[in-house]
Amino acid sequence: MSVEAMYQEIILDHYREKHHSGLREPYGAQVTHVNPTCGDEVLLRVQLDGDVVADVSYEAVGCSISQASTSVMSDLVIGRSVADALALHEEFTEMMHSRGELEPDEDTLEDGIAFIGVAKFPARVKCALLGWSAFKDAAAQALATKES
Amino acid sequence: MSVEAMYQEIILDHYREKHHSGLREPYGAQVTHVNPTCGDEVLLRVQLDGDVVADVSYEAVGCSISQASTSVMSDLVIGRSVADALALHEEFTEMMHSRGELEPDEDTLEDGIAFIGVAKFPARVKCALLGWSAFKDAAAQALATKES
Amino acid sequence: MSYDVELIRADFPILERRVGEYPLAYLDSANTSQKPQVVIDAMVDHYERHNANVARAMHVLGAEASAAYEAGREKVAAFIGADRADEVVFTKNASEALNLAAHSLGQGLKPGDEVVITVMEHHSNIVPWQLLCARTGATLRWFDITDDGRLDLAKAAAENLINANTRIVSVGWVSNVLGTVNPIAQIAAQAHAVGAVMVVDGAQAVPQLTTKVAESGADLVAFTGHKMVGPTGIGGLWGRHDLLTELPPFLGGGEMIEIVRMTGSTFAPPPYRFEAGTPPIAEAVGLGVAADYLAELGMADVAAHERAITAYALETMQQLDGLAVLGTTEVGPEGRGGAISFTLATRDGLDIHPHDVMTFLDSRGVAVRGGHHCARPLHERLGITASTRASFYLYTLEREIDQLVEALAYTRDFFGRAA
Amino acid sequence: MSYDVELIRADFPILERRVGEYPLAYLDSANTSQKPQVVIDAMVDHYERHNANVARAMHVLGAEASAAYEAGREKVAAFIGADRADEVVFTKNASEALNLAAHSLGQGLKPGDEVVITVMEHHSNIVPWQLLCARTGATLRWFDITDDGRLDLAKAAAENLINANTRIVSVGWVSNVLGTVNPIAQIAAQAHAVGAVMVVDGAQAVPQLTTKVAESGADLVAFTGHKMVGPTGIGGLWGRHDLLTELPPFLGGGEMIEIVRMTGSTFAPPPYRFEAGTPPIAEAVGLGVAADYLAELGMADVAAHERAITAYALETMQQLDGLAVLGTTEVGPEGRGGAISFTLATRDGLDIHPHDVMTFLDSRGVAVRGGHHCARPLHERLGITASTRASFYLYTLEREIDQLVEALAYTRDFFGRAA
Ligand SMILES: Cc1ncc(COP(=O)(O)O)c(C=O)c1O
Ligand SMILES: Cc1ncc(COP(=O)(O)O)c(C=O)c1O
Repeated sequence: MSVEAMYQEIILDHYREKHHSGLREPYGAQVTHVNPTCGDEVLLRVQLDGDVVADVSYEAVGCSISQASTSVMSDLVIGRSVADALALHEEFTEMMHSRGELEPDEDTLEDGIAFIGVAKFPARVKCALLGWSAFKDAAAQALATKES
Repeated sequence: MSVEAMYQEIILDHYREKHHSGLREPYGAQVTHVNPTCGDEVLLRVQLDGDVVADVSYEAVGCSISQASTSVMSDLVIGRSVADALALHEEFTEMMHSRGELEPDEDTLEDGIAFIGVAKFPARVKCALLGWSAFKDAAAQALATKES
Repeated sequence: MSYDVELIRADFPILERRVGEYPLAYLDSANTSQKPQVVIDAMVDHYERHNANVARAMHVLGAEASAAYEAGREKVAAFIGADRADEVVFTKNASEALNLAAHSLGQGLKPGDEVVITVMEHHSNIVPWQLLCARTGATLRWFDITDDGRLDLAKAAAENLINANTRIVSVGWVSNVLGTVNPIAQIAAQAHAVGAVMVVDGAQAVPQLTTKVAESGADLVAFTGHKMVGPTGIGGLWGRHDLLTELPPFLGGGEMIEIVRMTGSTFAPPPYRFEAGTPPIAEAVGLGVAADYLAELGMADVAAHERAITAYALETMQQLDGLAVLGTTEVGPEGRGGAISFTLATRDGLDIHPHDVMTFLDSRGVAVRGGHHCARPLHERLGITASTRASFYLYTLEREIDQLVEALAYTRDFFGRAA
Repeated sequence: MSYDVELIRADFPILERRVGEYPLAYLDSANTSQKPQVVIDAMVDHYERHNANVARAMHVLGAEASAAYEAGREKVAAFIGADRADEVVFTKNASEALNLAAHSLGQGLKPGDEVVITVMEHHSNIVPWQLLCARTGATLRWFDITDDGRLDLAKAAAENLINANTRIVSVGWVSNVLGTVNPIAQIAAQAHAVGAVMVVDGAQAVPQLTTKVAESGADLVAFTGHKMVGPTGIGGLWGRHDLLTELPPFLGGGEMIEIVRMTGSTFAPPPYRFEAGTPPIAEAVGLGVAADYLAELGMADVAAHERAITAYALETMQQLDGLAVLGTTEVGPEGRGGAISFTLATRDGLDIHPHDVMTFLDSRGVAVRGGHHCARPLHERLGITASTRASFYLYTLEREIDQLVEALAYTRDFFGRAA
């Protein structure tokens, strides 16, 4: 697989125009995740409404893969139940660790399937997972705060 | 050179019967020298009378080479002027660093020439020098105390 | 296939060396082990084809080097029986691992707190704790030993050695002098009962025993590459994941950070938090192959060989008049490892100093160690200043023991003749 | 013989590697350098014929290994221009050397005392001092930089940065990001005038410049083996002999002691006082050969080649629209070393992130580094989060620079097309 093919149009589009970017109020939890080897950082907020993800807002610096992936993630999880969103996180993570050998499900992952090519570049897998991990962490915290 | 030849009769005799061994009073200075890699230790005292080495007494643990060398040293320096004793230290040290290539002077070094064989065993040179270094150190300290 | 020492020796190029007219009998493996060709070759291949810095480099070579480095970690983790690879921190040797433990565990210590070690420890498991106690005002306390060289657990109990003030207990798994195998699980249970952390110096255990750190009772275990047929320049600290996660960093620098700001820094999760700077990359590759080499031989077989050769040595050596073995002479899984330290005297009772023994043995092709073996307090406890140590490993032959015993008899008689 | 890069490349087996259809252009030498065959061979010979522990072993192999280890020290000492071999302490890398400096120098620090570093430091010369200040309550202060990436000495003077409270000043000799060569002697004079100790991070200087530590003005200089064609797993701290003699130990363990007693221990003279445990023996052998290799090439010629290739790179790279070099673009002995960090944007102004640049370059055989290069405060100061770095060494060819520039143009245009 060529590097050109890995950088699908979808990824570059999301890089150029990040969806749901910027920090918004209110929020139930806020986390910072970092890829220490490269310095990519994301500050991410999650707001829940009952068990639905009402909003995800973020400020991120990093490569096109991490930025686009965060953008795609926000599209996918906003408006979904936390359970469904976390299931998507599972599915996306599994795809990224498949070394590109999994057949991703476009019905569930939508634009996320563009990252299947990235899964063939082990050095970049972490980039694609940064925003997703931050979301998982923040969602868990938001749930916990709610319950306590 | 064989290891058997290195262990000359003189060395073994001094090992079996260490001259001037034991700690005595009075003394002008006392030092402890250690060969940290092997644990050989010597606690050594020097007493000066004017600029003459009146006494050298010591308590030492260690191998036959270090013990015998300390014994030979005490024989050589007691009763000599500090300057002469330090000159002997110089001469002995030089011989030990010669890798056995120097022709030692029996008139000055006396029993000390038995250690020329040890000079061919780099790992053991430190052993032969332990007591001598302690003497040099203690003599310098005894001189300094006197003068101050 | 059964364990064939001659076949195994063919893997170790250095064992073909001769010392003058004698074949080399390398009986100093507790000091450092020799290296099989596969370990050397793996490092050569790494340098010739895959060398790059890890983690920070994401180009092809960087990805290869990073994968090789982490594969080394996984192999080592599997070999020592860790639950997860990220429980293994690479250090430069066992000493650094123990210093890391002392600094990170000891950061909050204060006067009144107690650290417990044993009188049979290697200096590397003594000095870091002495320095820690000097820094913090904590008190260092010691397990004594019995006359046959075992930890004196009864005396420790009587003295209430491990008590409510105990914060850290650090014990060697296998003594590098006496060969004693210490009851780690039992001591760990005592430590845990009072809320103390159990550190184990596994430098001599990991090479010889089937090690299952996760089941050992220990919280942290230090080990070193060069004693387990691996390269110099690498060692490790295994730690329970939840403990490592809590511990503050020790060395600061590249790779161990999360975010560095002028106002302060945050740190990466373990194991990276404890690996500042460029790690021993080629060495991790070599150590991984060393772990695989040992695993393929089978550690049960390696341990069985060690017991057999030690039993043979104890039996033949003790037939020598004038030779006295330090510590226990029972062999067995709970008995002793493969290091035999001893003193030697002439028939007329003259102690032959270990250096002199060593020099004579060396001239007859036998490599042993003489001195305090970095365990001076133990020697002081035994009332001697030094001993001679013969130590064996997976490549040791009975014929080498015979060569040792012959050389010892010759040495004794040479010094005896001088009487 | 004149300096013939093609001939020199034949010494480095890895440089023959290809990445897909492209020859490998390894432009990541500031991260780690490649190794000549002689260095690899020396370590193989050591393991296959001379391996033993040092100092503690006095048999034939032990004597050979000890002599080889100390010969490594002598070669390195000569190479860096030390007055005496025992001024060189072997560590595992430059980071450990800087941590050693921070712990040993910093033991007596207290609130009110100040430690001065610079905003362009590598994390390895930041975090140890942050941790030291956190331990002791001392204050960490920073040299700022000017817009062209040099230390802002005027601002420092105006702020009275180095003053009567200053205890330690630690500065990188050559920046691993900007390539800036810092005025060490001048800063050392200021430090010494107020009684402070001058520490220098020479990790990037020693491989590139003719280093004369004894004349540098520094009191301590850290360096690392893997960046100077030597192996991983070894670095060093040079120190003025009288200073080293005064400094307390850092890591405790075997080999660094004089007498270990249960009541307390005394320590060996330097360099041994600072080398706890089994040192990186084979690595010291390799590093000695690496130092000899560099000395034989001639460091003046190596430095001249570095300047020439850097000048060529600066010239050709700057012809690329959208590429902006960080820091100074003056080449010369006082100018800059051979690391060029830059940012890249498409013609319509989209920043192409260094990771994306790196991945594209990698696919075309060009190995560079993207990120903050362990210098996050510097990048923050420059108002960016990351950069791409190409770095050169004694084996770098102009054709590799051409390959880089072509790949950069291709990358820029690929991301531009997506507009
Ligand atoms: C300027 C500088 N200082 C320190 C270091 C740390 O060196 P090491 O990783 O070998 O400890 C590096 C290299 O990474 C460096 O470039
Ligand atoms: C029991 C024990 N602990 C610790 C060490 C230290 O290991 P290293 O020298 O590799 O740090 C050794 C070996 O010398 C040892 O035998």
